[in-house]
Amino acid sequence: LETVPTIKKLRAYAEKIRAAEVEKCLSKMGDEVPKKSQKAVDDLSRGIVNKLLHGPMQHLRCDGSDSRTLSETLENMYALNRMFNLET
Amino acid sequence: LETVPTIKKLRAYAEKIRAAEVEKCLSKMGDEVPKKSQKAVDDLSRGIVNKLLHGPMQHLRCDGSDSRTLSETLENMYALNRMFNLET
Amino acid sequence: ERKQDLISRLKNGKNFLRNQDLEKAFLEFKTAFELAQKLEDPIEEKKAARGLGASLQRQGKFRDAVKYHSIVLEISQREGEESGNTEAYGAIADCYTELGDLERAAKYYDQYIARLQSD
Amino acid sequence: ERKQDLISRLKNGKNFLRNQDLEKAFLEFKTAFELAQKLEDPIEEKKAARGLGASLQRQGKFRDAVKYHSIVLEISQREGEESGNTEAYGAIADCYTELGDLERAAKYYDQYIARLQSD
Repeated sequence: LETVPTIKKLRAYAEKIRAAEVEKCLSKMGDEVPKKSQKAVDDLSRGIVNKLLHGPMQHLRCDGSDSRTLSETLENMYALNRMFNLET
Repeated sequence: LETVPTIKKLRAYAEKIRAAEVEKCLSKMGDEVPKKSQKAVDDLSRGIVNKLLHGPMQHLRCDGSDSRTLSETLENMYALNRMFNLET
Repeated sequence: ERKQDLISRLKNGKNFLRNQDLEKAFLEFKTAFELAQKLEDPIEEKKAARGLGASLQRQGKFRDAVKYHSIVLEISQREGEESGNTEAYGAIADCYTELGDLERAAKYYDQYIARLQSD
Repeated sequence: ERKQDLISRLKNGKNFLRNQDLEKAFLEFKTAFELAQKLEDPIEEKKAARGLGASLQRQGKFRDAVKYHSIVLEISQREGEESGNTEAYGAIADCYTELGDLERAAKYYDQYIARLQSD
Protein backbone atom coordinates (compact mmCIF):
# COMPACT_ATOMS: atom_id res chain seq x y z
CA LEU A 1 0.00 0.00 0.00
CA GLU A 2 3.00 2.31 0.42
CA THR A 3 3.24 2.49 -3.35
CA VAL A 4 -0.30 3.83 -3.90
CA PRO A 5 0.68 7.53 -3.77
CA THR A 6 3.42 6.86 -6.34
CA ILE A 7 0.87 5.35 -8.71
CA LYS A 8 -1.23 8.50 -8.38
CA LYS A 9 1.73 10.81 -8.96
CA LEU A 10 3.02 8.87 -11.94
CA ARG A 11 -0.45 8.95 -13.51
CA ALA A 12 -0.64 12.71 -12.99
CA TYR A 13 2.86 13.20 -14.40
CA ALA A 14 2.00 11.31 -17.60
CA GLU A 15 -1.43 12.92 -17.96
CA LYS A 16 0.09 16.38 -17.89
CA ILE A 17 2.45 15.49 -20.74
CA ARG A 18 -0.34 13.78 -22.68
CA ALA A 19 -2.81 16.65 -22.42
CA ALA A 20 -0.20 19.26 -23.44
CA GLU A 21 0.92 17.27 -26.48
CA VAL A 22 -2.65 16.57 -27.62
CA GLU A 23 -3.49 20.24 -27.43
CA LYS A 24 -0.39 21.11 -29.48
CA CYS A 25 -1.27 18.45 -32.04
CA LEU A 26 -4.88 19.56 -32.49
CA SER A 27 -3.88 23.18 -32.88
CA LYS A 28 -1.38 22.18 -35.59
CA MET A 29 -4.10 20.24 -37.40
CA GLY A 30 -6.12 23.39 -37.94
CA ASP A 31 -9.58 24.65 -37.11
CA GLU A 32 -11.80 22.04 -38.68
CA VAL A 33 -10.56 18.72 -37.37
CA PRO A 34 -13.22 16.03 -37.97
CA LYS A 35 -14.56 14.43 -34.78
CA LYS A 36 -13.30 11.05 -35.97
CA SER A 37 -9.75 12.39 -36.19
CA GLN A 38 -10.01 14.08 -32.79
CA LYS A 39 -11.01 10.76 -31.28
CA ALA A 40 -8.20 8.94 -33.12
CA VAL A 41 -5.66 11.44 -31.77
CA ASP A 42 -7.05 11.12 -28.25
CA ASP A 43 -6.96 7.32 -28.47
CA LEU A 44 -3.40 7.47 -29.81
CA SER A 45 -2.20 9.57 -26.92
CA ARG A 46 -3.91 7.38 -24.32
CA GLY A 47 -2.71 4.21 -26.06
CA ILE A 48 0.95 5.26 -25.93
CA VAL A 49 0.80 6.51 -22.34
CA ASN A 50 -1.14 3.51 -21.02
CA LYS A 51 1.04 0.94 -22.74
CA LEU A 52 4.23 2.65 -21.58
CA LEU A 53 2.97 2.91 -18.00
CA HIS A 54 1.71 -0.65 -17.84
CA GLY A 55 5.03 -2.22 -16.85
CA PRO A 56 5.96 0.28 -14.12
CA MET A 57 2.41 0.36 -12.72
CA GLN A 58 2.24 -3.42 -12.55
CA HIS A 59 5.56 -3.50 -10.74
CA LEU A 60 4.28 -1.06 -8.14
CA ARG A 61 1.63 -3.55 -7.08
CA CYS A 62 2.58 -6.48 -4.91
CA ASP A 63 -0.36 -8.66 -4.06
CA GLY A 64 1.63 -11.33 -2.28
CA SER A 65 0.40 -14.06 -4.60
CA ASP A 66 3.12 -13.72 -7.20
CA SER A 67 6.89 -13.89 -7.01
CA ARG A 68 7.29 -10.14 -6.74
CA THR A 69 8.48 -9.44 -3.23
CA LEU A 70 7.68 -6.43 -1.15
CA SER A 71 11.28 -5.26 -1.11
CA GLU A 72 11.54 -5.45 -4.90
CA THR A 73 8.31 -3.48 -5.23
CA LEU A 74 9.66 -0.82 -2.92
CA GLU A 75 12.88 -0.63 -4.91
CA ASN A 76 10.81 -0.07 -8.04
CA MET A 77 8.98 2.70 -6.24
CA TYR A 78 12.19 4.42 -5.11
CA ALA A 79 13.58 4.24 -8.64
CA LEU A 80 10.39 5.69 -10.16
CA ASN A 81 10.28 8.46 -7.57
CA ARG A 82 13.86 9.36 -8.47
CA MET A 83 13.51 9.05 -12.22
CA PHE A 84 10.26 10.99 -12.54
CA ASN A 85 11.05 13.33 -9.69
CA LEU A 86 7.77 12.44 -7.99
CA GLU A 87 8.61 13.37 -4.41
CA THR A 88 8.38 17.12 -4.84
CA LEU B 1 28.69 2.40 -19.39
CA GLU B 2 26.93 -0.71 -18.09
CA THR B 3 23.64 1.06 -18.59
CA VAL B 4 24.10 1.72 -22.32
CA PRO B 5 22.40 -1.51 -23.49
CA THR B 6 19.41 -0.69 -21.28
CA ILE B 7 19.06 2.69 -22.96
CA LYS B 8 18.99 0.96 -26.32
CA LYS B 9 16.41 -1.62 -25.20
CA LEU B 10 14.16 0.95 -23.56
CA ARG B 11 14.24 3.05 -26.73
CA ALA B 12 13.31 0.03 -28.83
CA TYR B 13 10.52 -0.92 -26.41
CA ALA B 14 8.94 2.52 -26.61
CA GLU B 15 9.42 2.82 -30.38
CA LYS B 16 7.53 -0.42 -30.96
CA ILE B 17 4.56 0.88 -28.98
CA ARG B 18 4.73 4.28 -30.69
CA ALA B 19 4.86 2.91 -34.23
CA ALA B 20 1.95 0.52 -33.62
CA GLU B 21 -0.26 3.21 -32.12
CA VAL B 22 0.51 5.70 -34.89
CA GLU B 23 -0.39 3.16 -37.52
CA LYS B 24 -3.68 2.42 -35.75
CA CYS B 25 -4.43 6.14 -35.46
CA LEU B 26 -3.76 6.93 -39.12
CA SER B 27 -5.87 4.01 -40.30
CA LYS B 28 -8.76 5.26 -38.13
CA MET B 29 -8.41 8.73 -39.62
CA GLY B 30 -9.26 7.42 -43.09
CA ASP B 31 -7.62 7.37 -46.50
CA GLU B 32 -7.00 11.01 -47.20
CA VAL B 33 -5.16 12.35 -44.18
CA PRO B 34 -3.55 15.71 -45.03
CA LYS B 35 0.25 15.71 -44.77
CA LYS B 36 0.05 18.40 -42.11
CA SER B 37 -2.10 16.16 -39.93
CA GLN B 38 0.18 13.17 -40.49
CA LYS B 39 3.10 15.23 -39.29
CA ALA B 40 1.13 16.53 -36.30
CA VAL B 41 0.27 12.95 -35.31
CA ASP B 42 3.88 11.84 -35.72
CA ASP B 43 5.11 14.78 -33.66
CA LEU B 44 2.48 14.03 -31.00
CA SER B 45 3.60 10.43 -30.66
CA ARG B 46 7.29 11.36 -30.48
CA GLY B 47 6.56 14.20 -28.08
CA ILE B 48 4.78 11.95 -25.60
CA VAL B 49 7.35 9.15 -25.81
CA ASN B 50 10.37 11.44 -25.59
CA LYS B 51 9.03 13.46 -22.68
CA LEU B 52 8.04 10.32 -20.78
CA LEU B 53 11.43 8.70 -21.39
CA HIS B 54 13.43 11.79 -20.49
CA GLY B 55 13.51 11.14 -16.74
CA PRO B 56 14.44 7.46 -16.87
CA MET B 57 17.01 8.00 -19.63
CA GLN B 58 18.67 10.82 -17.74
CA HIS B 59 18.85 8.64 -14.64
CA LEU B 60 20.61 5.89 -16.58
CA ARG B 61 23.51 8.21 -17.25
CA CYS B 62 26.04 8.90 -14.56
CA ASP B 63 28.74 11.27 -15.64
CA GLY B 64 30.44 11.54 -12.28
CA SER B 65 30.05 15.29 -12.20
CA ASP B 66 26.64 15.37 -10.53
CA SER B 67 25.35 13.92 -7.32
CA ARG B 68 23.99 10.81 -8.99
CA THR B 69 26.13 7.96 -7.79
CA LEU B 70 27.04 4.90 -9.77
CA SER B 71 25.18 2.61 -7.40
CA GLU B 72 22.00 4.67 -7.70
CA THR B 73 22.30 4.62 -11.48
CA LEU B 74 22.64 0.85 -11.42
CA GLU B 75 19.59 0.54 -9.17
CA ASN B 76 17.64 2.59 -11.68
CA MET B 77 18.81 0.24 -14.40
CA TYR B 78 17.79 -2.88 -12.48
CA ALA B 79 14.37 -1.39 -11.80
CA LEU B 80 13.85 -0.44 -15.46
CA ASN B 81 14.99 -3.87 -16.62
CA ARG B 82 12.43 -5.44 -14.29
CA MET B 83 9.58 -3.06 -15.00
CA PHE B 84 9.89 -3.10 -18.79
CA ASN B 85 11.04 -6.70 -18.94
CA LEU B 86 14.12 -5.65 -20.92
CA GLU B 87 16.37 -8.61 -20.14
CA THR B 88 14.65 -11.12 -22.40
CA GLU C 1 -31.00 20.91 -32.09
CA ARG C 2 -30.39 19.14 -28.81
CA LYS C 3 -27.53 16.90 -29.98
CA GLN C 4 -25.66 19.99 -31.11
CA ASP C 5 -26.34 21.66 -27.77
CA LEU C 6 -25.01 18.57 -25.99
CA ILE C 7 -21.77 18.59 -28.02
CA SER C 8 -21.15 22.27 -27.36
CA ARG C 9 -21.89 21.90 -23.62
CA LEU C 10 -19.24 19.18 -23.43
CA LYS C 11 -16.80 21.36 -25.32
CA ASN C 12 -17.46 24.36 -23.08
CA GLY C 13 -17.07 22.16 -20.02
CA LYS C 14 -13.67 21.00 -21.24
CA ASN C 15 -12.53 24.56 -21.86
CA PHE C 16 -13.68 25.71 -18.42
CA LEU C 17 -11.91 22.72 -16.91
CA ARG C 18 -8.71 23.62 -18.71
CA ASN C 19 -8.92 27.17 -17.42
CA GLN C 20 -9.58 25.96 -13.87
CA ASP C 21 -13.03 27.54 -13.98
CA LEU C 22 -14.37 24.56 -12.09
CA GLU C 23 -17.85 25.67 -11.11
CA LYS C 24 -18.73 26.79 -14.62
CA ALA C 25 -17.32 23.51 -15.92
CA PHE C 26 -19.54 21.59 -13.51
CA LEU C 27 -22.66 23.41 -14.71
CA GLU C 28 -21.91 22.78 -18.39
CA PHE C 29 -21.26 19.09 -17.77
CA LYS C 30 -24.40 18.86 -15.64
CA THR C 31 -26.54 20.21 -18.48
CA ALA C 32 -24.74 17.92 -20.94
CA PHE C 33 -25.38 14.96 -18.65
CA GLU C 34 -29.10 15.61 -18.53
CA LEU C 35 -29.28 16.17 -22.28
CA ALA C 36 -27.41 12.92 -22.94
CA GLN C 37 -29.84 11.06 -20.71
CA LYS C 38 -32.82 12.49 -22.55
CA LEU C 39 -31.25 11.68 -25.91
CA GLU C 40 -30.31 8.19 -24.66
CA ASP C 41 -26.74 8.68 -25.83
CA PRO C 42 -24.59 6.58 -23.47
CA ILE C 43 -21.25 7.58 -25.01
CA GLU C 44 -21.82 11.28 -24.44
CA GLU C 45 -23.47 10.51 -21.09
CA LYS C 46 -20.19 8.92 -19.98
CA LYS C 47 -18.18 11.91 -21.20
CA ALA C 48 -20.40 14.23 -19.19
CA ALA C 49 -20.13 12.04 -16.09
CA ARG C 50 -16.35 12.00 -16.46
CA GLY C 51 -16.35 15.78 -16.75
CA LEU C 52 -18.51 16.13 -13.65
CA GLY C 53 -16.16 13.84 -11.76
CA ALA C 54 -13.11 15.79 -12.89
CA SER C 55 -14.67 19.16 -11.96
CA LEU C 56 -15.49 17.99 -8.44
CA GLN C 57 -12.14 16.25 -8.00
CA ARG C 58 -10.23 19.42 -8.79
CA GLN C 59 -12.34 21.28 -6.25
CA GLY C 60 -11.27 18.74 -3.63
CA LYS C 61 -14.75 17.20 -3.44
CA PHE C 62 -13.46 13.68 -3.71
CA ARG C 63 -16.50 11.79 -2.40
CA ASP C 64 -18.83 13.45 -4.89
CA ALA C 65 -16.26 12.95 -7.65
CA VAL C 66 -16.23 9.21 -6.94
CA LYS C 67 -20.01 9.13 -7.47
CA TYR C 68 -19.78 10.57 -10.97
CA HIS C 69 -16.75 8.55 -12.00
CA SER C 70 -18.65 5.47 -10.83
CA ILE C 71 -21.56 6.41 -13.09
CA VAL C 72 -19.18 5.90 -16.03
CA LEU C 73 -18.65 2.30 -14.88
CA GLU C 74 -22.40 1.80 -14.40
CA ILE C 75 -23.22 3.04 -17.88
CA SER C 76 -20.53 0.77 -19.33
CA GLN C 77 -22.04 -2.21 -17.56
CA ARG C 78 -25.56 -1.31 -18.64
CA GLU C 79 -24.52 -0.84 -22.27
CA GLY C 80 -21.92 -3.59 -22.52
CA GLU C 81 -19.41 -1.09 -23.86
CA GLU C 82 -16.24 -0.37 -21.94
CA SER C 83 -14.98 2.97 -23.29
CA GLY C 84 -13.76 5.29 -20.56
CA ASN C 85 -13.50 2.57 -17.92
CA THR C 86 -9.69 2.53 -17.62
CA GLU C 87 -9.71 6.26 -16.93
CA ALA C 88 -12.68 5.95 -14.52
CA TYR C 89 -10.96 3.25 -12.45
CA GLY C 90 -7.82 5.38 -12.31
CA ALA C 91 -9.70 8.52 -11.32
CA ILE C 92 -11.69 6.76 -8.57
CA ALA C 93 -8.45 5.35 -7.20
CA ASP C 94 -6.90 8.84 -7.25
CA CYS C 95 -9.85 10.12 -5.21
CA TYR C 96 -9.58 7.35 -2.61
CA THR C 97 -5.84 8.05 -2.35
CA GLU C 98 -6.66 11.68 -1.58
CA LEU C 99 -9.21 10.55 0.99
CA GLY C 100 -6.53 8.41 2.65
CA ASP C 101 -8.32 5.14 1.89
CA LEU C 102 -5.28 3.43 0.36
CA GLU C 103 -6.81 -0.02 0.65
CA ARG C 104 -9.74 0.88 -1.57
CA ALA C 105 -7.50 2.97 -3.87
CA ALA C 106 -5.30 -0.08 -4.44
CA LYS C 107 -8.29 -2.18 -5.52
CA TYR C 108 -9.31 0.39 -8.10
CA TYR C 109 -5.72 0.84 -9.32
CA ASP C 110 -5.56 -2.91 -9.87
CA GLN C 111 -8.58 -2.66 -12.16
CA TYR C 112 -6.95 0.31 -13.88
CA ILE C 113 -3.61 -1.46 -14.35
CA ALA C 114 -5.31 -4.59 -15.67
CA ARG C 115 -6.77 -2.46 -18.51
CA LEU C 116 -3.69 -0.44 -19.47
CA GLN C 117 -2.68 -2.76 -22.29
CA SER C 118 -6.08 -3.02 -23.92
CA ASP C 119 -7.36 -0.51 -26.44
CA GLU D 1 6.63 15.74 -61.41
CA ARG D 2 9.77 15.10 -59.43
CA LYS D 3 8.51 16.29 -56.04
CA GLN D 4 5.61 13.84 -56.33
CA ASP D 5 8.04 11.06 -57.27
CA LEU D 6 10.16 11.91 -54.22
CA ILE D 7 7.15 11.74 -51.88
CA SER D 8 6.04 8.39 -53.24
CA ARG D 9 9.57 6.94 -53.04
CA LEU D 10 9.70 7.88 -49.37
CA LYS D 11 6.30 6.31 -48.81
CA ASN D 12 7.29 3.10 -50.60
CA GLY D 13 10.53 2.96 -48.63
CA LYS D 14 8.57 3.22 -45.37
CA ASN D 15 6.24 0.42 -46.42
CA PHE D 16 9.11 -1.86 -47.45
CA LEU D 17 10.79 -1.10 -44.14
CA ARG D 18 7.65 -2.01 -42.25
CA ASN D 19 7.44 -5.31 -44.14
CA GLN D 20 11.13 -6.03 -43.47
CA ASP D 21 11.85 -5.85 -47.20
CA LEU D 22 15.09 -4.09 -46.41
CA GLU D 23 16.90 -4.12 -49.74
CA LYS D 24 13.91 -2.76 -51.62
CA ALA D 25 13.50 -0.14 -48.90
CA PHE D 26 17.14 0.87 -49.33
CA LEU D 27 16.72 1.34 -53.09
CA GLU D 28 13.59 3.50 -52.70
CA PHE D 29 15.26 5.69 -50.09
CA LYS D 30 18.39 5.94 -52.24
CA THR D 31 16.39 7.26 -55.19
CA ALA D 32 14.50 9.60 -52.87
CA PHE D 33 17.77 10.86 -51.43
CA GLU D 34 19.15 11.73 -54.87
CA LEU D 35 15.88 13.38 -55.90
CA ALA D 36 15.82 15.47 -52.73
CA GLN D 37 19.39 16.62 -53.38
CA LYS D 38 18.49 17.66 -56.92
CA LEU D 39 15.39 19.46 -55.70
CA GLU D 40 17.38 21.06 -52.87
CA ASP D 41 14.77 19.95 -50.35
CA PRO D 42 16.67 19.44 -47.08
CA ILE D 43 13.65 18.23 -45.05
CA GLU D 44 12.95 15.36 -47.44
CA GLU D 45 16.69 14.77 -47.85
CA LYS D 46 16.88 14.12 -44.12
CA LYS D 47 13.92 11.76 -44.22
CA ALA D 48 15.60 9.78 -47.00
CA ALA D 49 18.91 9.65 -45.11
CA ARG D 50 17.07 8.46 -42.02
CA GLY D 51 15.38 5.75 -44.08
CA LEU D 52 18.70 4.65 -45.57
CA GLY D 53 20.20 4.46 -42.10
CA ALA D 54 17.26 2.43 -40.79
CA SER D 55 17.38 0.01 -43.74
CA LEU D 56 21.08 -0.69 -43.23
CA GLN D 57 20.75 -0.89 -39.46
CA ARG D 58 18.11 -3.59 -39.69
CA GLN D 59 20.37 -5.54 -42.03
CA GLY D 60 23.08 -5.44 -39.37
CA LYS D 61 25.24 -3.05 -41.43
CA PHE D 62 25.84 -0.75 -38.50
CA ARG D 63 28.90 1.14 -39.79
CA ASP D 64 27.13 2.11 -43.01
CA ALA D 65 24.01 2.97 -41.05
CA VAL D 66 26.00 5.41 -38.92
CA LYS D 67 27.12 7.19 -42.09
CA TYR D 68 23.58 7.90 -43.23
CA HIS D 69 22.26 8.81 -39.79
CA SER D 70 25.20 11.23 -39.53
CA ILE D 71 24.14 12.84 -42.79
CA VAL D 72 20.93 13.90 -41.03
CA LEU D 73 23.04 15.78 -38.50
CA GLU D 74 25.17 17.34 -41.25
CA ILE D 75 22.12 18.59 -43.14
CA SER D 76 20.70 20.05 -39.94
CA GLN D 77 23.92 21.92 -39.31
CA ARG D 78 24.10 23.16 -42.88
CA GLU D 79 20.49 24.37 -42.86
CA GLY D 80 20.31 25.57 -39.27
CA GLU D 81 17.19 23.44 -38.74
CA GLU D 82 17.23 20.65 -36.19
CA SER D 83 14.32 18.38 -37.14
CA GLY D 84 15.19 14.69 -36.92
CA ASN D 85 18.33 15.25 -34.83
CA THR D 86 17.04 13.65 -31.62
CA GLU D 87 16.19 10.48 -33.51
CA ALA D 88 19.51 10.56 -35.41
CA TYR D 89 21.58 10.83 -32.22
CA GLY D 90 19.59 7.93 -30.74
CA ALA D 91 19.99 5.77 -33.82
CA ILE D 92 23.74 6.37 -34.09
CA ALA D 93 24.11 5.46 -30.43
CA ASP D 94 22.10 2.28 -31.03
CA CYS D 95 24.51 1.34 -33.83
CA TYR D 96 27.61 1.94 -31.71
CA THR D 97 26.02 -0.16 -28.95
CA GLU D 98 25.60 -2.99 -31.43
CA LEU D 99 29.22 -2.54 -32.53
CA GLY D 100 30.33 -2.84 -28.91
CA ASP D 101 31.67 0.71 -28.76
CA LEU D 102 29.82 1.65 -25.57
CA GLU D 103 32.00 4.68 -24.94
CA ARG D 104 31.01 6.32 -28.19
CA ALA D 105 27.41 5.12 -27.82
CA ALA D 106 27.20 6.87 -24.45
CA LYS D 107 28.30 10.16 -25.99
CA TYR D 108 25.59 10.02 -28.63
CA TYR D 109 22.97 8.94 -26.07
CA ASP D 110 23.88 12.01 -24.02
CA GLN D 111 23.11 14.19 -27.04
CA TYR D 112 19.88 12.26 -27.55
CA ILE D 113 18.81 12.57 -23.91
CA ALA D 114 19.60 16.28 -23.87
CA ARG D 115 17.04 16.74 -26.65
CA LEU D 116 14.20 14.56 -25.33
CA GLN D 117 12.34 17.43 -23.70
CA SER D 118 12.50 19.82 -26.63
CA ASP D 119 9.95 19.77 -29.44
